[in-house]
Amino acid sequence: MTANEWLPLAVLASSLLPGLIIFVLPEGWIGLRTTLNLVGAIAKLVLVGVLLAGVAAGTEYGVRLAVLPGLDLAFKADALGLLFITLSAVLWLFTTLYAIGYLEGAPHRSRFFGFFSLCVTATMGIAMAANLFTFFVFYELLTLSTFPLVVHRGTDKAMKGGTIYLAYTLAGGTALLTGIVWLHHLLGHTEFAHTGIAAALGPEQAIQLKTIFLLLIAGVGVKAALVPLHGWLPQAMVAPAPVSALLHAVAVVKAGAFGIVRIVYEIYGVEFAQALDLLTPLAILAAITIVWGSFRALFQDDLKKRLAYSTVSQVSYIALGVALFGPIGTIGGLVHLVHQGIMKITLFFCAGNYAETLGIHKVSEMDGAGRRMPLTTIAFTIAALGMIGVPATAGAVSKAWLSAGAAAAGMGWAVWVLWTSSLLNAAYFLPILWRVWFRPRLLAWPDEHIPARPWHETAWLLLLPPLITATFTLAFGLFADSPASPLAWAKLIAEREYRAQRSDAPASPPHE
Amino acid sequence: MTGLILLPLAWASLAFVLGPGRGKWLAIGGLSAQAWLAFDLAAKVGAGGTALLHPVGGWGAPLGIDLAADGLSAVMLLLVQCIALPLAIHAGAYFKRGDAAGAYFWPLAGFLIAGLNALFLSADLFNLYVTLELVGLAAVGLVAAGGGAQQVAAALRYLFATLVGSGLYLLGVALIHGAYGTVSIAILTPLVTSDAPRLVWIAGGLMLAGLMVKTALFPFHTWLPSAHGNAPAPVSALLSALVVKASFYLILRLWLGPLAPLTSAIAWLPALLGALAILWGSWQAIRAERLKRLIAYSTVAQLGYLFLIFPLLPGTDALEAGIMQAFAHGLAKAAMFVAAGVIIEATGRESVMDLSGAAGHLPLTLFAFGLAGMTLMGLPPSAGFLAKWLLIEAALDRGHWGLVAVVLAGGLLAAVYVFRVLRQAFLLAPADAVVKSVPRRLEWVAFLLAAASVLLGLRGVDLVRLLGAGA
Amino acid sequence: MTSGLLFASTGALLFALGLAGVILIAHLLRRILAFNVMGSGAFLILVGLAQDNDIPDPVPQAMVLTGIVVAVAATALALALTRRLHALTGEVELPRDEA
Amino acid sequence: MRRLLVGSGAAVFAVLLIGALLEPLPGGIDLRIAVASHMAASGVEHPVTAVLLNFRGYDTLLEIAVLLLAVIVILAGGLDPAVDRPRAANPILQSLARLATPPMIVVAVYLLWAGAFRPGGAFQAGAVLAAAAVLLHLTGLLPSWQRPALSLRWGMTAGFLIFLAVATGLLAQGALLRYPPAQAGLLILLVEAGLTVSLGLILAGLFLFLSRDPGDEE
Repeated sequence: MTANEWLPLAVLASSLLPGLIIFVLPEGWIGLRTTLNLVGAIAKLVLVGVLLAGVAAGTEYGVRLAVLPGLDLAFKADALGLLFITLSAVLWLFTTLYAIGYLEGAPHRSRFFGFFSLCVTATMGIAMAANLFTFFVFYELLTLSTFPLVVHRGTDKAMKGGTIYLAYTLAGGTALLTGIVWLHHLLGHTEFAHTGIAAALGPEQAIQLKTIFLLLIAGVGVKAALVPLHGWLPQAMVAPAPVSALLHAVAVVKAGAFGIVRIVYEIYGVEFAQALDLLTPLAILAAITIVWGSFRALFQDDLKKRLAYSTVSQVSYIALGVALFGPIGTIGGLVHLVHQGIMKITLFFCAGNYAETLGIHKVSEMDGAGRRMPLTTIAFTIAALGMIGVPATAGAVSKAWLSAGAAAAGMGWAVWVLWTSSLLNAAYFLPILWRVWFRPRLLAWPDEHIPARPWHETAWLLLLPPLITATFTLAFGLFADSPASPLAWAKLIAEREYRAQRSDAPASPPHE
Repeated sequence: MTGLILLPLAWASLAFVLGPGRGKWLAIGGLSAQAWLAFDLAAKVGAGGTALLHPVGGWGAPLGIDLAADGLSAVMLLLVQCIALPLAIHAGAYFKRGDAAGAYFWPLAGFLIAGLNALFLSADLFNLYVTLELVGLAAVGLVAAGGGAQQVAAALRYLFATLVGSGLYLLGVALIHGAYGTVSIAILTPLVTSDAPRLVWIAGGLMLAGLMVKTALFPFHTWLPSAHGNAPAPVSALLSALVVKASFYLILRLWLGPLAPLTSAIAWLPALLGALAILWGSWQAIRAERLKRLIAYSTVAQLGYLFLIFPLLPGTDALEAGIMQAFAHGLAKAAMFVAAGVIIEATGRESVMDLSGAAGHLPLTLFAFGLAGMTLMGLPPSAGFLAKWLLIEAALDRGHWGLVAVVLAGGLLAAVYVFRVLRQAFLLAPADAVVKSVPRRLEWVAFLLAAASVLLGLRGVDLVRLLGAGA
Repeated sequence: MTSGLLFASTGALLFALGLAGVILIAHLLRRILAFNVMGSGAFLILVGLAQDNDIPDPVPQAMVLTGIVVAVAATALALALTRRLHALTGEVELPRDEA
Repeated sequence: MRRLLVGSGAAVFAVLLIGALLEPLPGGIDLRIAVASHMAASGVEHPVTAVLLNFRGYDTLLEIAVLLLAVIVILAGGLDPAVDRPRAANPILQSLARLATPPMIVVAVYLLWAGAFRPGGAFQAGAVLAAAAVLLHLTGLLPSWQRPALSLRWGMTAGFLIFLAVATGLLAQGALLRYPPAQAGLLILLVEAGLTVSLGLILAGLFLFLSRDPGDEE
């Protein structure tokens, strides 16, 4: 086995093995558990760094394992996958740090961190899947490994949220499976390829291909929280804050959005999808989701619920970017995959901090929190402004490219959708900022756990992760033109995608 | 290959001689040797690509009895030994000294396993009847062992079902013998044609019906929930994982062998019953009050999948789907019953509603239950998922969308009853809960079996290859 | 009709009778008897069908002997369990299965 | 309603089956010739015994396993806890039973020996032995069996173990239970002798383990 083959497996193993060991660790072995978590997370970052350098230089990483005759579990680390891998690996490190601080003294931590690691392993598998079959395997693993995290608190409310989450995701998984087997039945394989593979079937199968597309998008759309499949996301906010971060930024909704990207670009091929008239309906669905999510967010008093509806809206920016035919829209969608993750994780970290430190769960309780917790609130502010799309933040970059993409694709209405959404974003974030910074505190905090001390507004492990991710939010906005920015990488992917389209090189099926 | 029959017969009878409660190490030693023999046989069959034949007594059919091992037999033998060995280790820790239920566990289990191995190797319809009875009576004995009224009643119900099943089968064999003068499968296969006399059709119907009763196919399943739901955990595991698969195997043998020319007309009947079994069994599992009864009804549902393949036979992936399902379900259900046994032993409660907090006290066991549940739901990367995949592909191949819908619905229903348990277990424990400590070995066996059912999903290709050998 | 066919037809009647009995009769002792009637029917068919002239065929006869022994074992087992049930509950019929 | 349904179903089944039985059948394989031609190599002279212990001896091996299994199941099911009360001894019956026992043993030995060339054999011989034991028990001379002692367990299993050992040993001949024609007679007699004793004990056990008064609690 060459290095190019085992590197993808090593990326999986760097979270799988620590996770499995953590499961069997006794609850009290905190030191070893923390060490394992961090060693795994850092090892993964190093491995991802190696992969990034390699892929930028044009190296191909891949490995496959036959599961059934004609059916392979196949991995590849390509530019698109690495975008997602890097995001998840980096955010995983911060979320782990945050979770260690957040769960200090809580019960069942071995179980929590075990599933946490499995969850990230599944995400890595999704990112590196080289065919739809492999994608599905890890997609379902992600469902299963997040369920125990969602219901971690073991309360009736947690259980209700968890059950709704399961009902949606398992039903979505069933639709996805149906689509995949059907496609596999028609094509004999489901390998991802730059120009897509569905075009090989020809126009007489158009109806079948459209039905399959519907099934596939319904399947991944559940996790991506496309309206009307988004119902689970606001319910799942009963989970502990690090899990919400995981659901909203690192793994789950991202997996769905990433699935949409893979399906449109590498199964159908963006030109063939356009020819089948699939892109416009997808764009409309994304647009509805964007507006509806933002609209619903306006009326939520529960902070995490408001953030959840915000996610519903923001993740569909990615879907919208994908559905805009042309490289500029692609770049906008892909870069938002990263930017949304960075910003939303900051917001959830901060929401967790308010809840853990002061017992604040509702927007109406936030008056004056900025003076009590200035650093947290600065991070929250940066991320919220980023969500609105204020210049110099990462969000502005995404929105600029998406708008340009919409214009280039001749879909002027999409630009209006983006503007409407930005206005709504402002409408539900700015009141919060107003409350925290400018309204005076009149009552006592609902439940103050951590007493205020100068420069120690809350535990450091809770404070550092949002500060760092908020810094990223600014950096990705200010230095978007740097070659190390997510934007540069998204351009690389788009360039490779559309160059392959132009050269008309047929994708070769794998079993020949 | 004879070792697989002789060894368990020997250790079973010696365990009886040794006396009540004894024979554990004899059994574990014997089963280890059997496991090695089964792998060796699988390697030989796989390498040779042809069936191995052993004429008992050196006479050869039709005068004598032939033993034959092809890929299908080899897979089933592997299944038996791979499940029986860990279960024996589990049972060794489960039954305490002086435990009435365990006093004769070893000889009974030995005869059961001998019967199963003999069944999977036999190529003679009458000899198969004797092996069926050996398996059936041993299974009844295991259910009844040392039990109270509930268990004895369950055993009796099971006994009558299995006797009716083998009675129907025997009558079929008698009619076949009357028509052709032989009971050798190999000789019969070319003799039976679609213009066979009516007697042969009746015989075929009787044999299949009898075996369906024994496999607990809906609506003949009524005996199963009480038998599997009342027996001690290692026994339930053996019965659900292996015993019902034996009669299914025989149906498959007949269907693909001598009865092949007669079955095309009725191929939809088993599939229809299988579909009803999936729906009804799942529904009952969703409603069941006791944990073990829930698992037992899940067996009813999971057996339904096995019968969905019949309209797809002979076709690509259909046989593979059935056997993959049999294998996956065997491992997973054994794991699940063992896990349930651990939970019940630890908490002293049997009801699903009383599981609250189990996830906190018995994380490994619950993890095993979850993994086994993955296989039952057909979620990747488990072997149950591969079975589902193969089944859907085979159904699409024939354009049978109805079967696809049943398979998918069954998976979702399974999710409902599996998560019904997991959800309850994740709830916070009531303050007055008392939990006994249980030997770790019990927990590990459940985990290993469950993990095997999942990991097999990554090596499905080996199983499919072996299955193709000598067919 | 040869004597063999007469045996076989009688066997068919007995089998059907026994089968109906096993399904319908609640009293366990009588149900066990019905099972034996059913078994005898199968044995009669096995021997009768093979007996198309006066020289008996030893193979089905041997099979029947084997079958009888198995039936004896099963009957003993059924009786033992019935006795056990009677000792535990005082009933000679199966209780209703739990829902 | 159920009665009517099952009853008419059974009747229809019987009619169908008899109708099918009356149809002419194609000539099947006739094994009588094969049996006859291999009699010389079978080691016995009676064809049914030849089939039972040689041609299809494997069936018989498993059949003995089933019988042994039945005893084990009965033991496993749990014996009634009630005390065994001595039956009212009837001196006339007792002396009759005492008188009958030796001839019954002789008959059993004869049946065993006769099995080689005429109807008879181990099962019949064992059944006579068991009948003798039951007779003794019913007249109060032999108490019911409380629990199987080691010697009794050996006794019930020995026949099967001998059979199994012979079957396994003959693997050296190339196949399970492949009797070399020269020693076939002797080996079969050895197996049958072992089986007679064990079957006698097993069949007696089926009765004597169960034959207890369930006490007064009812």
